[in-house]
Amino acid sequence: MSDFDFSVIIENWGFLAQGLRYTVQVTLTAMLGGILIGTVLALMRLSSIPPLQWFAAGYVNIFRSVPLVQVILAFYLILPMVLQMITGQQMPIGAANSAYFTFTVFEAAYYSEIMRSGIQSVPRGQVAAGYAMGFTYGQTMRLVVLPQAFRNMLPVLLTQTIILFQDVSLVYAIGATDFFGAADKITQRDLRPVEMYTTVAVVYFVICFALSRLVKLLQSRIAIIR
Amino acid sequence: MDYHWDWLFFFRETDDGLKYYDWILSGLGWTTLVSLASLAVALALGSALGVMRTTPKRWLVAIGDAYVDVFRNIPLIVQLFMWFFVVPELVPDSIGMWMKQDLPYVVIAVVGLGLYTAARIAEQVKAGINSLSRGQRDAGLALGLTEWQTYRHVRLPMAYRIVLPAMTSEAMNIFKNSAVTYAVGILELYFQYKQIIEKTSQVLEITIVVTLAYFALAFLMNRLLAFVERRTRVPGLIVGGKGGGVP
Amino acid sequence: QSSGTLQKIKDTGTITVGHRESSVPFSYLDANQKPVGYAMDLCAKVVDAVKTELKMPNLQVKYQPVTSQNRIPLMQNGTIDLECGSTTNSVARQQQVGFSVAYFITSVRMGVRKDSGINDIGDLDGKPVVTTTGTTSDQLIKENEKGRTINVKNIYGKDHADSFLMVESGRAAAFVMDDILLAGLIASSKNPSAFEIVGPSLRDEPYGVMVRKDDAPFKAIVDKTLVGLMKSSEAEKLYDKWFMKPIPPRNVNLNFPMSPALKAAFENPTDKGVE
Amino acid sequence: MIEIRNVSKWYGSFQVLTDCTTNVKKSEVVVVCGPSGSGKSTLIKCVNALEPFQKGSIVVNGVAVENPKTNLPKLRAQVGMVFQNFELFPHMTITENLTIAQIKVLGRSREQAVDKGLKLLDRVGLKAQAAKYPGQLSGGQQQRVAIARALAMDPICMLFDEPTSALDPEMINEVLDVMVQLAQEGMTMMCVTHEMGFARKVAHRVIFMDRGAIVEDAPKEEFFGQPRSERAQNFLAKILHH
Amino acid sequence: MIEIRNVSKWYGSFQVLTDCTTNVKKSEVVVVCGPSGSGKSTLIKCVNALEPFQKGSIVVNGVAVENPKTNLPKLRAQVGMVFQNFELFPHMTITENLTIAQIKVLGRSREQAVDKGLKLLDRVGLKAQAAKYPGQLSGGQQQRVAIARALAMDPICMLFDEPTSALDPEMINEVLDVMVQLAQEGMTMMCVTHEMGFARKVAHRVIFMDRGAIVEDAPKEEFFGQPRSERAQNFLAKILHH
Ligand SMILES: Nc1ncnc2c1ncn2[C@@H]1O[C@H](COP(=O)(O)OP(=O)(O)OP(=O)(O)O)[C@@H](O)[C@H]1O
Ligand SMILES: Nc1ncnc2c1ncn2[C@@H]1O[C@H](COP(=O)(O)OP(=O)(O)OP(=O)(O)O)[C@@H](O)[C@H]1O
Ligand SMILES: [Mg+2]
Ligand SMILES: [Mg+2]
Repeated sequence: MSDFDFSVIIENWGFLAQGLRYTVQVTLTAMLGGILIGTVLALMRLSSIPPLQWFAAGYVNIFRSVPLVQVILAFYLILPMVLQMITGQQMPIGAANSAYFTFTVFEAAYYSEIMRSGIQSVPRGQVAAGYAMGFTYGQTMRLVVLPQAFRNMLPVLLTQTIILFQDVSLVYAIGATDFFGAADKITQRDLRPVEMYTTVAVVYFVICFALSRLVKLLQSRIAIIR
Repeated sequence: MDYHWDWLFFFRETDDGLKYYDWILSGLGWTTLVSLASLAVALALGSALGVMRTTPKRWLVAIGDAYVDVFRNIPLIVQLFMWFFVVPELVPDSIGMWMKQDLPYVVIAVVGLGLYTAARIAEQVKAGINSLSRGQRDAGLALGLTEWQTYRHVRLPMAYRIVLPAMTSEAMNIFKNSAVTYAVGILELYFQYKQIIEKTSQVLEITIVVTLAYFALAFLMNRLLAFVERRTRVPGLIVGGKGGGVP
Repeated sequence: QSSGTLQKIKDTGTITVGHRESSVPFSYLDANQKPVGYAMDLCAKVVDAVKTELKMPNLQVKYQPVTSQNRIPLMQNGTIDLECGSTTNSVARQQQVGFSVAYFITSVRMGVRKDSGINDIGDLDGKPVVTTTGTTSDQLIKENEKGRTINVKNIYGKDHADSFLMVESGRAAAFVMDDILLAGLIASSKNPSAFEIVGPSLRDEPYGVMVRKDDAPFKAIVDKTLVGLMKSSEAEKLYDKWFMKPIPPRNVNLNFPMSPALKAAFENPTDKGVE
Repeated sequence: MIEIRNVSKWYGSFQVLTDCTTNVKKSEVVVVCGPSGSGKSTLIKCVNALEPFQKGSIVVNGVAVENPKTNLPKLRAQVGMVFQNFELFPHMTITENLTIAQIKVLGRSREQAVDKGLKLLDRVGLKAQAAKYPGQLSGGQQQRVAIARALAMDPICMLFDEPTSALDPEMINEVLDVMVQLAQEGMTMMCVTHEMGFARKVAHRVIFMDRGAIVEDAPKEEFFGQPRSERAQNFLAKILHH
Repeated sequence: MIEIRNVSKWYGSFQVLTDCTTNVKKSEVVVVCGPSGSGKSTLIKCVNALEPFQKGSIVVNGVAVENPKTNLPKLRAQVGMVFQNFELFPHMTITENLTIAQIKVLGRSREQAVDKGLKLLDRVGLKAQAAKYPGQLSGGQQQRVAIARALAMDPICMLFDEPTSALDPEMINEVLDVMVQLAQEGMTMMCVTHEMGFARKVAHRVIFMDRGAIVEDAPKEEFFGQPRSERAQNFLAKILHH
């Protein structure tokens, strides 16, 4: 094992980089979409209308109880069928595109829980103060509660994003080529697993570590306002 | 879609004389074993690390921080691969040989998954301890309790209560994460899932059954910890969450 | 839905070929991430035949990577029309999909380190034996022990590279797997001369091109094309190109001469599945 | 200006307010006091419909707040409210705190709003802090900003809920001074507080609540001279003694 | 009993305590007051080494707290401390709160500890609440439990850090009454508070702090009669006025 053969990394760097780009794209899409949908779900869960509460609670609990791999696979297989039922023609959407959708929908469940505790971390008095100024519900949420909830939860949101970034590797189940998938495919073909896994570990570590430092930085930034 | 449904295949015999549902049950057993054992490792180590990171001792904090940085920022499957293939080559030959030939694979799986999850538990335990007012520690010390006793009797009991909801998610996650241990040769549920797909190609039936099995495990864990949460709830005290928020 | 696939290809103007990404040398990605391989070459001929049949010279060909887990559902839900990889034609799978005549016959054998002294299944007694998820080597060993009592410790790698690494690093004494896969792994390894393939064939398995179930017209075109290639020795030339010569991307040579079983299969093409 | 008529309110089966009736006239200053949990905050929050109530009626400036057709945001914009914990918006600067509702609710232009905000900030002696965030001010300063924020909406009356009880002893007077000035200028005020010095100085009437009911509602002189109910006597004795 | 000699303390480059010197004799009651942030809490926490300090020395009952060899848990067990926010342990019943340190620190048997705890609980008028949790008591009750908890360790002196400032006005006296009684029984006490009524009644000396320094340290009569420093005069005027 002392004879590391890193030529395989160099030869296939283009493929790896392409995979990394896909990983980043899925992460960003799922983060933005997930936070958006998650916030709506959190508001539904905290609303006083029971059907909305039930829907949001069901959504969150179901997605949080099922392994992501299974969801990825199921969506990949089932989504085209649903589309076919709606449009009446076969519409294979492709592994890469399916992942964007699946991750957004799945992560929304996690982001929603984070946003919910963020909203709850804003003192009740802030809501009362918003209403007392004459704000409507929407204005109170948009101008008063959500900006604070978002700031309070920014570190946690980012931490979840780090997890998401790592979880994108699960798209191997449907054969899409993310960073991990690219590494895996090259490993299967060229048989340099130790070198490849070491490289993968280093790349993930560097990116995630940088992100987690960003979390720390943000934490101290936010501390000034409080 | 011309899929050939066949729910009865679960009761058909496999080539090793068992039935397919036996495979699933055995996989379920391994999944539960690996998950619970890893959870135990993660709780013990994670709590220790979480406590270390809240002490006034700089070097303890540094060790705890470094641990979390490393183990949280590398995907689990890569970590397991490292434990399985790379670590035995880095230690002296005799130990390496022992790791390869005598050490049961399930130990590697439990250590790998446990150490990975410990980083997350450590974060939560730290957050829980830090969410207590500093006065709680001061009050413990002022009564003459030692630093360790204030952790043991005052700070940790409350910290656990506060982070129990977050830990519940982690405990549910561990079942899902345990699926990755098939990569180090554990014959758990996900392994059997792949195995059965290869054998029978009844992809949809088995996917549905296995998904439900994971769901059931996570759900059981959720109920169990909800029960613990209820049992340990302190009368008269509102811990986070509930009650706040939007009208 | 018997005339399904041809009709669908005609309607959409495209044919989607499912391929693997690391099944050397059948269907894998070359240095430019293009799917290449023995099965891909065969399928190209099939596609040509479809073009002629439908009189659509400008038929669009799309490539869709598949895995061993999703290839069957993707065939069934219409994502792919043709799968060219290394899929064993088995009776169980025939419940779900159809197969062309066999274009390759693989034998399950043992990959070992040359210095291990293992030559036959008898030598495996008490030793750890690795295989990849999906194959039950102990069962095959039991079936072939011929009166001897052999106890092996079964271990599993998550994929072929992992399993091979177990033999390479000394965790396992032998890797029980399709001989062609073993040949590919050994050729790609850092030190090919340290490994060898030994022992009798524990089982022969035919590889076939996967098509939709009960789609006779389409299967007919596929079979006709493949049989034509086999009879005209063109298949043999392709075999030579991928199994006896250096192949991309790293120019390794598998040096895997045609087995008698495959020769027989070329003589008398069949789509019979293995039990 | 504020008419509270037979208001009752329940949380589930627990009755928080029992048949409360009172009346605040224009330019009147009414102080509400009573033991903790007696429903003072709840009553005052009912006035601008921050809390719903199940029985009775509250009419503010001719508008019934419990009427489902009432435009609550509009009504609330006319009623200034100051909270115990200030409840400034921590993610906005002081200027933004003072202008956001003027712009979003009253539809004023940014210049108008800033102009008005700075004038009021000056009035409470904090013009220099306009660009800071609430977290950078002391409690007394924050509470003065909160008063300015309410005044920026040109309210027709002001509600205060224990505006000084979260403050350090030294800062209480900063805030009370601003409130005394407001009262003297003729602002209609309803004020929950235990600062009897303030009540003595500017209140016209004192309301004493106990267990959700208004037990005493008397002119200041009468209340401090000789409260009718024993409960109020006890209470006064307790909070004045130390 | 408590000797504070030239104590200085820094947080990084910010000096919180500047050369503080004072002395509390046995059975003496000393009240510490001063504006917010002046270092009162810090000073009192230095006495039982909850805060380390960089210069000077504090000797409690003959033991120097800054000495690394000092057995701090043992020292702290002899010094009772009561905090602004009570700091009862929320997950323990009142009885457990009162007994845990007796058992774990003093090594008393459970029966002894419970016995002692109940006696003290009775003394502060809360025997009936023994089985409840802190969250089920009012603030005043919680603070009385906190005092009982400190007394259970048989301390030789007591430190109080604004024991009434988190309480509702009505409950302040419940707690002050217990403290007055303690003082009259001859307990040595060092007490940060703004309750000048309490100071007038039982303090022997009043210390006034400003910006980390002890500005005045005078017998009660002198301090209330005529504080020497202008800062103390201002402060007194402000907190006595309302
Ligand atoms: N959301 C709620 N659910 C149930 N009960 C409530 C709720 N909010 C308040 N209460 C109860 O209603 C009663 C009146 O509360 P309120 O806050 O109006 O009292 P208060 O007089 O303002 O007391 P304080 O002086 O402590 O502020 C209290 O007994 C309180 O426990
Ligand atoms: N951990 C810390 N780091 C930096 N500065 C601190 C820290 N703790 C306290 N301080 C500062 O030390 C000074 C004294 O604080 P201290 O709590 O002793 O004041 P205090 O007189 O008790 O005030 P209060 O009446 O508000 O309780 C304050 O300016 C405070 O901001
Ligand atoms: Mg109130
Ligand atoms: Mg203090």
